Amino acid sequence: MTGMADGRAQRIGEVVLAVEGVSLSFGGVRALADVSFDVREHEVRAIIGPNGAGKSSMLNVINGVYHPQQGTIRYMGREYHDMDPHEVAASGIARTFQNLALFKGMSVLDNIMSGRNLKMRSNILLQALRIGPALREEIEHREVVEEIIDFLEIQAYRKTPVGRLPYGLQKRVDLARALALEPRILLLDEPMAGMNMEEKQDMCRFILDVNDQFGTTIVLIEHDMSVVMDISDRVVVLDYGKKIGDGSPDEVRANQAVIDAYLGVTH
Amino acid sequence: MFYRENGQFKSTYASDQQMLPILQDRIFMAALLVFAFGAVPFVVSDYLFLSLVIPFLILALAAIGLNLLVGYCGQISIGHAAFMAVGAYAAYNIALRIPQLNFLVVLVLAGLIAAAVGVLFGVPSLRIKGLYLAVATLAAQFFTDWLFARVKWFTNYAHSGSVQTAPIEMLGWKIDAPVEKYLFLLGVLVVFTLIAKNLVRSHIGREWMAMRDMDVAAEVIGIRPVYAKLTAFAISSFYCGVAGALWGFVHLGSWEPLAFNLTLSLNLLFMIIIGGMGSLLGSYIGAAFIVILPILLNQAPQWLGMRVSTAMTSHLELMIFGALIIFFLIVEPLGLARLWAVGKEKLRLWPFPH
Amino acid sequence: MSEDLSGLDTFPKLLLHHTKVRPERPAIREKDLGIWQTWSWHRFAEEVRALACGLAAHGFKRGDHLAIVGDNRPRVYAAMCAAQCLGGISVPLYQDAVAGEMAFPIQNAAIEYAVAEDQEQVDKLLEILPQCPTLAHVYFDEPRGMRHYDQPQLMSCDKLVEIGMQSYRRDPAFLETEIAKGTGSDTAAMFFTSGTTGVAKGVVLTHHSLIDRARAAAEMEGLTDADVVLAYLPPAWIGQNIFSYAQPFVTGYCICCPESAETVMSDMRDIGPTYYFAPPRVFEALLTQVSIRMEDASAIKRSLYRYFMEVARRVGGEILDGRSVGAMDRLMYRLGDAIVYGPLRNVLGMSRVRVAYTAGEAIGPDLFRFYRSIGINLKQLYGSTETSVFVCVQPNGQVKADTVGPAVKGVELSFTPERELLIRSPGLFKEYYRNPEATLASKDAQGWFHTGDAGYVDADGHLKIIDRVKDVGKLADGSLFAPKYLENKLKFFPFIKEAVAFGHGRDRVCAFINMDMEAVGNWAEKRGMPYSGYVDLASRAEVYDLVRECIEKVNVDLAAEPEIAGSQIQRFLILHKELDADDGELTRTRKVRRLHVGEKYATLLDALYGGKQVVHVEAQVRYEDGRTGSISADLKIRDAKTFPAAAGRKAA
Amino acid sequence: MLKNVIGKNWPVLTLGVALLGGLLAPFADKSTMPGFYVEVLLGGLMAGVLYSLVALGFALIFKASGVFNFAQGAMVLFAALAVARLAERMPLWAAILLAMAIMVVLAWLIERLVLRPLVNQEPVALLMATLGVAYFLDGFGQTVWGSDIYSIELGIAKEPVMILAGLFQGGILVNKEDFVAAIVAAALVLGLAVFFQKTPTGRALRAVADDHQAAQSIGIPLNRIWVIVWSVAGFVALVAGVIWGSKLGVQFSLSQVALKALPVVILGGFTSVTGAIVGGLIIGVGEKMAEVFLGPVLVQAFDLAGGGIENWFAYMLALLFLLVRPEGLFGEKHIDRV
Repeated sequence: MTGMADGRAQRIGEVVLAVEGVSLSFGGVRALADVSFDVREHEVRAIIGPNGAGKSSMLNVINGVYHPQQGTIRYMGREYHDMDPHEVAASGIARTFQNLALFKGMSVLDNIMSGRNLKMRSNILLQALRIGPALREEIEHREVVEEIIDFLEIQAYRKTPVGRLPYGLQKRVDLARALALEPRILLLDEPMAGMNMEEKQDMCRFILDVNDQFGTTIVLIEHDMSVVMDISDRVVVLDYGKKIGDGSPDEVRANQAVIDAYLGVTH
Repeated sequence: MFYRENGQFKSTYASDQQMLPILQDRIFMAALLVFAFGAVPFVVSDYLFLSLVIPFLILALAAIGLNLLVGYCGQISIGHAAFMAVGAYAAYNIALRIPQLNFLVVLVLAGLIAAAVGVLFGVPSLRIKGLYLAVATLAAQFFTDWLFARVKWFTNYAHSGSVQTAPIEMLGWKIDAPVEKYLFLLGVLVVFTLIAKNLVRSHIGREWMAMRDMDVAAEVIGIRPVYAKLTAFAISSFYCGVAGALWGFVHLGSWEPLAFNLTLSLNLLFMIIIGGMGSLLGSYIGAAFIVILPILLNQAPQWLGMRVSTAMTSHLELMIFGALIIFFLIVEPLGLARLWAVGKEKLRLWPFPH
Repeated sequence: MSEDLSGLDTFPKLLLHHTKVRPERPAIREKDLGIWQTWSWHRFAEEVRALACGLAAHGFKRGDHLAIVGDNRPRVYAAMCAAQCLGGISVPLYQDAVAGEMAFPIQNAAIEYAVAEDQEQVDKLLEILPQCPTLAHVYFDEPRGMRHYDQPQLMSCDKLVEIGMQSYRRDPAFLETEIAKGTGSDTAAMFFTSGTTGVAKGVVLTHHSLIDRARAAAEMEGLTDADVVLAYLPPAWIGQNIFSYAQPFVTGYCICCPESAETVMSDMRDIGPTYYFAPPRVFEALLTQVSIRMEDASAIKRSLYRYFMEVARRVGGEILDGRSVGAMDRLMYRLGDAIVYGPLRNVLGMSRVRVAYTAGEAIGPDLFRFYRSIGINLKQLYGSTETSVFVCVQPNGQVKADTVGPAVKGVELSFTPERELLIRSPGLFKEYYRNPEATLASKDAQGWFHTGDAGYVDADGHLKIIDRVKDVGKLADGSLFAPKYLENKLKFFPFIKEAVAFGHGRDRVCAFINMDMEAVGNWAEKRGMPYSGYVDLASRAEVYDLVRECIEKVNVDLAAEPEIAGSQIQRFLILHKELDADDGELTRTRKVRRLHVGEKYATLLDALYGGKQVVHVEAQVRYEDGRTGSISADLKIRDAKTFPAAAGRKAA
Repeated sequence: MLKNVIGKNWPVLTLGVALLGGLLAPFADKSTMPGFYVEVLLGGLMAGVLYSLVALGFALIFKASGVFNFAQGAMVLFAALAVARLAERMPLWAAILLAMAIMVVLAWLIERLVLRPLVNQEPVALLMATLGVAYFLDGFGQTVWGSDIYSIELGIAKEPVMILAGLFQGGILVNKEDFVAAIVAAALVLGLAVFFQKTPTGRALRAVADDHQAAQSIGIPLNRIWVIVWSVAGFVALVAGVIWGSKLGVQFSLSQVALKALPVVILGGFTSVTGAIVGGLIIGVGEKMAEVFLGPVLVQAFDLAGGGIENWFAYMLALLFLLVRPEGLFGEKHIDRV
């Protein structure tokens, strides 16, 4: 494990994503208040905080589901404003969801394949006749997807409808679908929520492997500190929409504000 | 039970992704086609062709069209007869104004025009969902109803408002006899079914289903809602347009403005509910069901030796349709096609239950 | 077999032969990335060549040993052949063995080179590195997770292949000449038998012995390169090795490697092997599954199933053996085949099986008949690592549930006065590696191998095995006591997974029983019997009664065989945990280590004979995830009814 | 200040302007007599009130059970038929009471047999279920009550009366019955509005509408609420049925009337009672205006076979409206949660 951490530490690079003074509110309700932090290439960046701290809102802002009233997001130097989710995805940011957002009506394979659509080019006519490029494309992307299936060890469920899978596995499929985008940055929304210890360990392993083998930058949300601390390089702490801490796991652990925020928060 | 899958392993993705991966299914499908093309023409009477088979084939096509939109892309439409109407009148006018054009070309053009109109009425789907969209599509229904009833140009100034089509002739083949009509329609249907099947198992199909199952997630993985929804509308309307043209030219021959009214739209909807949302097979089953049921209701009393007024049968029909819709939505939301699929699974696992 | 293989006296030579005769025929298929990736003989040979050249470049030379630890993978088999190309010896090790168990073979043969499938295996090898200083090269196939390993001994197979290709380009002739140097009398492989006694021995087998036996059996069954085998058991076990290495090399047929352990069943359904091998426990597990799944079937299905299985039980075997049965029966069987047996074979993945073998231990007669009755040509064979497997095989048409068939061509059988079976055959092993006394003890001057099995040849020349000679003991009153024989009879009941019988030198026979969690659990649920877990269920009075009935049935049979009527089981208890290879209670091939168990559970044994009704037990258990915990329980002890010996009839 | 007011509400404003324009447009043509104009306006308002009535039925049910009740029209027809046929055997008031009872039973049956089994299905499924209900009711109603054209006699003189003769020359012709009907309808609409805002049941209802689970958790019996709502919807349908019936005669086409109410709820916003009312008036007036003033123009321009634009005008209006303000005039915006 430490060996791996070192392996990562050497490769951490420049800032790729910077959130600057983002504020977001629904009607009267304030979800985020002037939040700023940055994410460096190849690092594992955690956003933690008690339930309702605005973590998910933060992700939704980053990948364009919500548009903040104030503040900007700078991605690879370029500032983006009111980008729609699919544009964000196209620019190399993928994500998973807290409460599974898989495509219930499709098989595991199709769910992951759908993550490849951005890279599929053949036009409708070719698809309709399923000839030449369209057919080749289907096969090429199938190959990529199979690599991912192999990577996340879900071979046995390839053709099962996702609805029939146990929760833990569905989480894995969700991750697989995100990986299919070959993202530069991967946003994980409570990847370990509702998992048993063993599943959590597996998920940690997968997250580290992704970061390690594909060099993917990872931003993950958790409300349960314990898991996050040993896999992330830097941690942002939100509470009631405000940033109350930012730094290495140890610094954050020591941070009084954080401790207070977490007092009484059950795990 | 009939399945013997040992040794049917796939060593290439192409073979793994083929339409019917299981040998026994391929055999069955082949037999079915041979039967449909080879045997049916000799065994079925002209009456049955005209009253049952031909309407079934055309409605199946329309149902497939609607299913692509509602069942696969999850965009509800209560006004799809409108696009059939567009197709029918487009074909009528094209054939009328450019007589020398091959009918197949006319069909395609009619479909394209319907597709264009479909996209137009699909635009609201970008802002609104579910119920609101239902109303938007109703607008299409009422508008086209009015358009073709009132704008004389479309009906070539026929004072009755109803239009007459010349029998179809292409490449010297005069499609006149019921059997010929049947074979022609069957050919068209097979091709269009194949195309639909290809679409739904290509990435466009996956984009539609993604939209249907979880639109936010779909957009987050990079699917463009505009593209996904409008293509669905376009292709769906294209299918209905073609179906409409066929309905007019092959089935009706001549029709009044209200031949494509709300009732037809609702019937299409019922076909895919009863047959099965998101299933091409379901479109067929549903169409068959909707075509056969009224005829059964008309015949049944006589078999039972009862005297029932036509009014009564039409009321019964309404009631039974209504009851069935509710029944299916409650008991098997995925329709008869689902039952078929389950049965097939059971046969594959036979003698085991699961 | 049509083609002429004379002069092809080593596996590498056979490989070259196939690359000439059938370069594009499949040699190995592996379910990987969702499809069956296929290696033609040509491609397989290239892989072997690259690996061999690579090994040579790293100094691997004639007589060196190559340890191979991994599941069934093309590379694993390629590695075996690569070692043999260089005149080396492949030493496959059990991939499910714990690190400690790997130390002995490596030390014993002072092994320098090892091929490991993946991170898991590499970790084990690294763990024992301190005890095995000789181990200098470890090549891993699957790079996943290996990125941060920096031990000098490690190298990926891909790298090795690369190196091999380079040195091959430098000197293309090298390997050909190396292969040419090999002769049949060279050692081909070494298999470590965990041995029921516990001390592992390295069984040295030559190319000739393996090839000769593989060919004899292949000819007998008429195997061709059109046959297909599913390789799903440990390659380190001679049983799997002969079917997935020796015989394909002789006949050129294709072996298929499943995607993963949990997909074996579906992969088997995909592939539909034509030639199948499994130890009885596998067939047993399958049958248990079948009956359990049928339980949930609709009433109509169940009655259909019951009816036609009855028909099959009556005439299925005869029809398979080609004996004549009534037209009506034949018709009914046809019908049954269409709606029950056929589909059943299909879901079991056995539609295409021409020949299925079982061996390793005795198989329950009912179990055996079941498979034959539904049209699967299941046969028993007798053999061991020391004999390159094939000693006796039941020929088509003369299959009996209680024998293992007549001797295969080239094999001589003989018996000692103590009924110990002696074997002389071209397939006999050369020696136990660096263990002359053991070799001497089991292989005498005349070249007879002392099997240690007690048995006899029946009227039709079929061999029948009763038990291990050393286990055949005597009760205090001097009457014969054959524990294995009892245990097998017990294990034939679905509710009993394992049984350990004691009685040697004692006044009566007692037994430990291991219930079958799946079957008994199901039985309990059917009765709406709540239970918290294994220990709880095992201690239920109902379960005890269930087991007692089984035991008493056995006692009835035993009573009918005067010679061992005295061995009727009088007292028993149900163990609080499953006997487990990891706890040293079973061998890797899941044979009970009776002595070890006896010592480990001495207190229980004393209680049994001490006439106690209850005994308290504290025990260490090792969970799947490696953690150990202790469980304590009060085990009941029950008596079973025994029956007066029926006089007259001769013992079977 | 002003700027961001506009910024927020520009769609509504533009629409308002458009409507105003539409209202004033006729005066572009000098020949338009103010008297006639007002007459048309009033006619529109009266029709509008009736639309509101049916729309209210939609809004109620949608608010309380999230169901888009396509069967509203069928209920109108059913109720009208019931009253018409019963009135042949008994005094009108009795017939109406009895019909009301029947509608309650109907509501109960629908809740029991359709809604409960389909609870927390997605809206589209429920919509289709109500389609089924609509079909069933149409068939059932005509089977039970017969399928000819029947009439309901409210005992109000049908002859037109002249009002405001002083104000406009030629005065304004109003059908007395329409007038009464409009009054009744208006009263009913107001009554319901009050019922929702003030009575406990009304409040419970709104609670259910806002959040089913929450409502249940504080002990509001969902199923009973639904029965109530559907009964109220039935009642509304009854009134609408009687009024329309007495006006146009009771016949199958009545069930189509409800289709007119769909654009109304779109315009007003599904969940808003006020919306239903205002929307109804807008549609009513707009439609009449279009029919009377726009229709001829179109016929002229494109040489149509007759006008009849009222068949789609409402829908097109709603459709355009959807594009600028999907949540309708008074409906609340919803946020996608992920």
